[in-house]
Amino acid sequence: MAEFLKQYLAPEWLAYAVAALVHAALLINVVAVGALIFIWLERKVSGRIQDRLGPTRVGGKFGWLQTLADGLKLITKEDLMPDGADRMLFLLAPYISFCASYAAYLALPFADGWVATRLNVAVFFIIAVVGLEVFGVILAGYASASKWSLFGAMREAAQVVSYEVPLGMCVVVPVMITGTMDLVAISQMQAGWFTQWLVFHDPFTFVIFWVYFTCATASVNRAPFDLAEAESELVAGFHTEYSGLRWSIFFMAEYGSMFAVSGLAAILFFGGWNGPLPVTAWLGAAGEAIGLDSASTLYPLFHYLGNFLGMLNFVGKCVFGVTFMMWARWTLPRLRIDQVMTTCLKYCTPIAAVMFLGAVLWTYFIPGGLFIPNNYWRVNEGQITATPQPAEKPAEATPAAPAHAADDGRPSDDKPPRTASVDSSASFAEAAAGGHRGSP
Amino acid sequence: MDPVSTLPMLLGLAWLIPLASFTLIVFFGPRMGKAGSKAGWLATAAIMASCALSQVALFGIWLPKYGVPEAVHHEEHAEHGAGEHASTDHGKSEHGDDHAHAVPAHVEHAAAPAVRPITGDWYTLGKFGSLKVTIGYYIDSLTVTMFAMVTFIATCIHFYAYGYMHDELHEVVDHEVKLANGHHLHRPGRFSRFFQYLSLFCFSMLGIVIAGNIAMVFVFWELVGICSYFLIGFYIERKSASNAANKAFIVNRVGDFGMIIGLMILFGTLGTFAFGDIDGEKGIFSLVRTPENHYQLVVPDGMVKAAAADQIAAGVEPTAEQIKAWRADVSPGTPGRWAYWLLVIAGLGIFCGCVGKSAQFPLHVWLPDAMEGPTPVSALVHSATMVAAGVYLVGRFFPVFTPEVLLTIAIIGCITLFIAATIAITATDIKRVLAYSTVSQLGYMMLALGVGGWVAGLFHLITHAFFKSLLFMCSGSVIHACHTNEMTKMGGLRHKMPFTAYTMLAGCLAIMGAGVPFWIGLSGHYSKDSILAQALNFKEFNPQFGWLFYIAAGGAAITAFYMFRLWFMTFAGPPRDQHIYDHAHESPKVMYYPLVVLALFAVGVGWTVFGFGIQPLLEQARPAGTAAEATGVLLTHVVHPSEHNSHLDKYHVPAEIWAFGTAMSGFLLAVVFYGLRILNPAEVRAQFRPIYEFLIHKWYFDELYNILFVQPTLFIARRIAQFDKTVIDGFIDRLAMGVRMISHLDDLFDRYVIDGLVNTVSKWIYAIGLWFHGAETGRIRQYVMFIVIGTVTLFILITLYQTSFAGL
Amino acid sequence: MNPLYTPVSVSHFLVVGAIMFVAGVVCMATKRNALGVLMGIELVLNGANVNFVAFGSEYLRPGVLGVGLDGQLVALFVIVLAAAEAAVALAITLNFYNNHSTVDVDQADELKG
Amino acid sequence: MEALNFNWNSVFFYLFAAIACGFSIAVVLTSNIVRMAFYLILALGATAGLFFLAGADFVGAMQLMIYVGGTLVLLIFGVMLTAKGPFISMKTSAGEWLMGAVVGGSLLAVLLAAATSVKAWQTTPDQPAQAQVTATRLGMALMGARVDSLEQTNAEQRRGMSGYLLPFEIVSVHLLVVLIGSAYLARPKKRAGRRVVGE
Repeated sequence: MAEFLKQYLAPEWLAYAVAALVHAALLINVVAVGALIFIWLERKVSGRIQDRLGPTRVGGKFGWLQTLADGLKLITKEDLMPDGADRMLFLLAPYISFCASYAAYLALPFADGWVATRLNVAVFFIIAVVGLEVFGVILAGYASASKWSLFGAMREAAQVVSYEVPLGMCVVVPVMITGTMDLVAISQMQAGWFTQWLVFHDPFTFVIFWVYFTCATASVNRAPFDLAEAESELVAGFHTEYSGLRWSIFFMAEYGSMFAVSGLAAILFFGGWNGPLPVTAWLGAAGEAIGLDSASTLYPLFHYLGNFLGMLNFVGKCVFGVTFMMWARWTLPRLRIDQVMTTCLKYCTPIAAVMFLGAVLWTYFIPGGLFIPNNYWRVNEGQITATPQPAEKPAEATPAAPAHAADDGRPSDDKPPRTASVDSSASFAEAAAGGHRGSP
Repeated sequence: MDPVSTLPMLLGLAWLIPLASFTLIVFFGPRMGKAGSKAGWLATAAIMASCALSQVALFGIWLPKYGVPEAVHHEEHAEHGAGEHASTDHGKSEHGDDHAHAVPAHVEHAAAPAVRPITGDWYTLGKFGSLKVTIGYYIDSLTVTMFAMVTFIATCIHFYAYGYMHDELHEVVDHEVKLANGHHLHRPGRFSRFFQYLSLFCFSMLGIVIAGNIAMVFVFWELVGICSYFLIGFYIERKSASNAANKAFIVNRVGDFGMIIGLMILFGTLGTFAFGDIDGEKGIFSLVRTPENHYQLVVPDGMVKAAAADQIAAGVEPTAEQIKAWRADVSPGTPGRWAYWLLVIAGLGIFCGCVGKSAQFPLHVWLPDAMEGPTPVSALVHSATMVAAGVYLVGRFFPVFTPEVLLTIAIIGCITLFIAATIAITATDIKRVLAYSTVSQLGYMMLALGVGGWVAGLFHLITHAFFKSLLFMCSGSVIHACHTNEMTKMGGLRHKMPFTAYTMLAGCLAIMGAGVPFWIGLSGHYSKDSILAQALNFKEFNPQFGWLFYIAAGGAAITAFYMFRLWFMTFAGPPRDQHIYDHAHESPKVMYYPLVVLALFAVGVGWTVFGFGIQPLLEQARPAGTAAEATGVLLTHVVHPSEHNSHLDKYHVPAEIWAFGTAMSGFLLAVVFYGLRILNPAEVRAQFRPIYEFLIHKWYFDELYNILFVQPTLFIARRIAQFDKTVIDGFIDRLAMGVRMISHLDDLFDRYVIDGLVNTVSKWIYAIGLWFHGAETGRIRQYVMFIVIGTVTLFILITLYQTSFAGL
Repeated sequence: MNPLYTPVSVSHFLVVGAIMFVAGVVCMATKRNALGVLMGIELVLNGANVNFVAFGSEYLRPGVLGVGLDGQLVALFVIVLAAAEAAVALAITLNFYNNHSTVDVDQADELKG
Repeated sequence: MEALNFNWNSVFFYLFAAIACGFSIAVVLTSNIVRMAFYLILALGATAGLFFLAGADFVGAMQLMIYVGGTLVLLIFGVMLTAKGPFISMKTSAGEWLMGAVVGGSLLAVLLAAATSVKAWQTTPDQPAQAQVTATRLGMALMGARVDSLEQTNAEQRRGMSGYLLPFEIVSVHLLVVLIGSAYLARPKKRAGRRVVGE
């Protein structure tokens, strides 16, 4: 994106700034539009589950404007602030939690290459950022100077912090299998038939997905674990004192992190932007069949279409994840705080640990996946750990390295064999990534 | 039966049996029979066994094997005597110097020992370098006869003692002991203990006789001394008895002191203790009188080397010629003279021991006091055996004695003879009389040996042993009967105690030397005559020593007088104390049977029947070379005639006449005074008061010694004690006081200076500590502040150091 | 030479580290609230971490000169251990609070000498 | 005019540096403990950014996740539990402020002098646009295989580069122990009710 703008904007930094802004704007839309849809979707799903229709009359056929109505209501409401509250913290709290959940999208790849920043430690980054959201909750709870909100905040904090542990462990399994934390790489690895998806890689990963999903719902305070704003006890939990727009920001933050978490699930377990059928591969193959090689002018268009299709796949999976959460919310009863804690410490963590062990042993003994391993695994049988590491220096580096090694007598054999062979898509992504080093 | 192997075993056994009985009685004495009666029986059985063995040794083995060369001895003797006499022209000087050169052959033949003594070692106690301390034996006819005599007499005395000591079987009330609370002493009987000491004494006496080397002699010499101490001190509670025992032991020790000196000289120079040659090594006798120079007494090489030690370079062994040259040159100041003097002193040393033991002149004071012991003791120990040991030793050591030493022995013997005889006249205690008579008879023996009469001396020893023990036992039975020693309370006891009386009479006759001059006499007659003969012989050769003979003859008279004085006072005349006379009774059979036996022996032991007698037997044991004539080197004028000369009628006849005359005069005097009581001894006593006083106080010897020795030592002892008390104790007390004072000072110093110092220092430190911990406020923030300040200052210091010192 | 143009160097990072370090120390020294002290400690640790990372980063001090990966690794361990330390410190503070019902550091001076 | 293009790295460095230093000083200045906590969070978040800028992605992420996400949450818990009434903002006396300022100032002076004095640290060599540094080498180092030591030419330094497997194990055990310990320490006392001041 940045190079593209550089040609038009004189100062380089301006170009980068604008590029960053564009990225941010896109992501904001994803979050905002997502929130809107999800609120509506939530009402519909809960209705259907409770054998009622849900909003129908507001705006059009299925009451799809209901969220807009809510939004207007919230905007018009007066933003109250309890007098005992700590003004600054009270105001800042919602923005902190929103920023935290929004920051997660930084490293979330919607399609091959369509990622804000291709972080090498993307998975790790997302989990860290999701962890930050708890600050907003705590500050809100504290700042509103009321016992209920404080209790709500404390419970929320305890729950999120403790669920980070099993969450971390579940995330580690796919990372361990693919060998890298770079989400784009993970998704690329799952290209091909849906059997490539990691969830079907081995039985352990399958179970790990379900554990991941429970922890994810708990860490975003959804459904069975939503003690923070348990109406029956704590009125609205930490955001009881909030009203109006601030309250809606909290909600956007919540739906944002839900989307992010399910997105992560989609990438780690359901192959990211790769659909069940390797449609893009087929299209690519078909294109080459009819003489459409990468040099031709149409190639970027097709490439773009492929990615768009991928993005659709990804968003579909995310939405499916979110609906699943909503579905769980309106079916399962709310857990007590100690039950929440026990599920986390006595069920999730042990299961995650065992599954992790199983996954490790599995990948060690049976490098290939459960079903038909695609060529990718076979190629890399030997070097599970070796990531499609872009050589330090572009291609010409490899010949230099041996020479380099030779001249100072360093035995070359102890250097791990660098996998020069990367498939075409990786090189393209890497080229793109190389360019944006400057930006955060 | 080869004597060389059997004799030592036989005599050894005879010697050890008393030891066995001693040890048994020591351990089981009191439990043997009622109050130890069986102990007496055991001791007697032991001594009888050893007596039997000795008799077997003498009659069964020695005589058949060696027999008595009676015939050879006589004619050769006569011819030799004449020849010898003619050749000596009394040229003393030339005689002196050529005696070393070859002596006529016939003399040499006579000198050769008739029978070679049996010597050997039973057990080697220890080898200290060249010194071999062994238990060995030196057996010749003298040993065998002594064994026979000692064991026989001991047996008789054991029987006698069994009777005499019977009142020791039960509780004894000792009247002569007055306790602090005035009562008499009541003590349990000590019957077994008496026989225990007797066995020990027999063992040690036989030990002396059979001893093969001086060391063993010396050991048993001491043992005998101890036994006499025990026996004299049998009634230990009596003050007089314990004093007597001590006196006896100490006086003996004085004598032994001299003996040790002699011993050491002999060992130092000759390097060996043994008498005879034992498995190749030369004994003392063969070193002193080597066959090469015809058994003449020659200063041995050892002594010459010792004397010339200063001239011998260290480590260089002087050649034989050099030694011969040294020995020859006897002028004053030369090694030869020193060597001769060494030999003389060795002889004198050994003689000192004998003086002590046989109660000769200077050391005779203990024997009369030794009468405190029970009479069997006196009979056995202080008449026959122990006192005889001294004479026996002189006889055994005869070859080592030089003429000078023999002369001194003779003089000492003569003096003792005279003193003892004179004191015996005035003694009233029956045992005292006999004691002094023993001393004087010992003097006779010493005189005989001194004048060269080797056989005469020892013959008198044996005969004297028999009749003196007889006399003692008779006096014992008299005392047993009258319960008192004082003759002034006795009288006319012959009716009451016929056996004792008449056996005593036999003893008195024997000791007087009664007998028909040229025909027959009791045992004393022969021995005393041979002594007088030898004395006469000696007078002939050394006229200046004629007084020896005259005193000897006088002594014989006095002996006869006091013996019969004794006899008449006790047995003849009216009883002086009626009470005692009434109670007097004959001793039991067990006591007077030995008396009878001994009486028979006292009469017959002197005879030489069919060539067998004591004299020829002793003649066999004469040491090689002592028969020859010898003249002194230092006192060149002294010539010792050969003993065989005395058998010549020239000396034999006058001696007999003298002997008979003196004896008769003494006897008649006694008859006059005490027998028929014509003269009254009291008048004589009054007339010669000073002499009587002088004699009754035993020549004031006790007082003399008391003044000479006892008082000075006590005085010195007191002075030393006083010195010790005042000076040394004083010094030490002051020292202690000083130490206490110092410690006090030290304590003060310690308490104030050191403690003070330490306390103040600790106070300061405590103060500093207090001051410091003020800084510790407990506030964490200040600690952080201090840390930071610390780091900052550190930074600054290091940078300063880096920049300024290190130099950029 | 507008600083915004010139590349950032190690000493910039060191300055930031120093400032944070000093802020942490001063916070420890002055805050009377136990948790204030804890926060001071966190700041100090982070100051140190900045330095470590600065020396360990590839860009600021390439290869040879720099500390290489060690810097980052040490930073990692510091972070982990800081977490452990914070946990313990918090436990102690809470205990102290329970026992003395005050968090004021100055009152915890039982160990006064 | 030469290409007036910002060195984005520096730009963001100054941004994050400003935030970090500003908020750490803010932590010192405020007396309200909750504000302090909040400023601390921001400061540490900024340092995470600094780590990213210095190329230490993994460390930055760790910082965010563990430090800010974990430790500070604990801290906030602590603040919440104890921040009651008078303890929220305890004034420190002026004297101590002065003392702190003086000491802090001197320490700062010393450190800045040290930081800026070394010439070698002041210039950053312009290195070619390098490929993205991945966390792999870091992970390998943790596992004990120092991959980067292969490029290290200086034998001496190469020998100095050691694997971090053992420390990794030790730290994990240490964390376990600490967490159990602190959980035990802070367990609710049975007789909480009767806890009297100074008991």
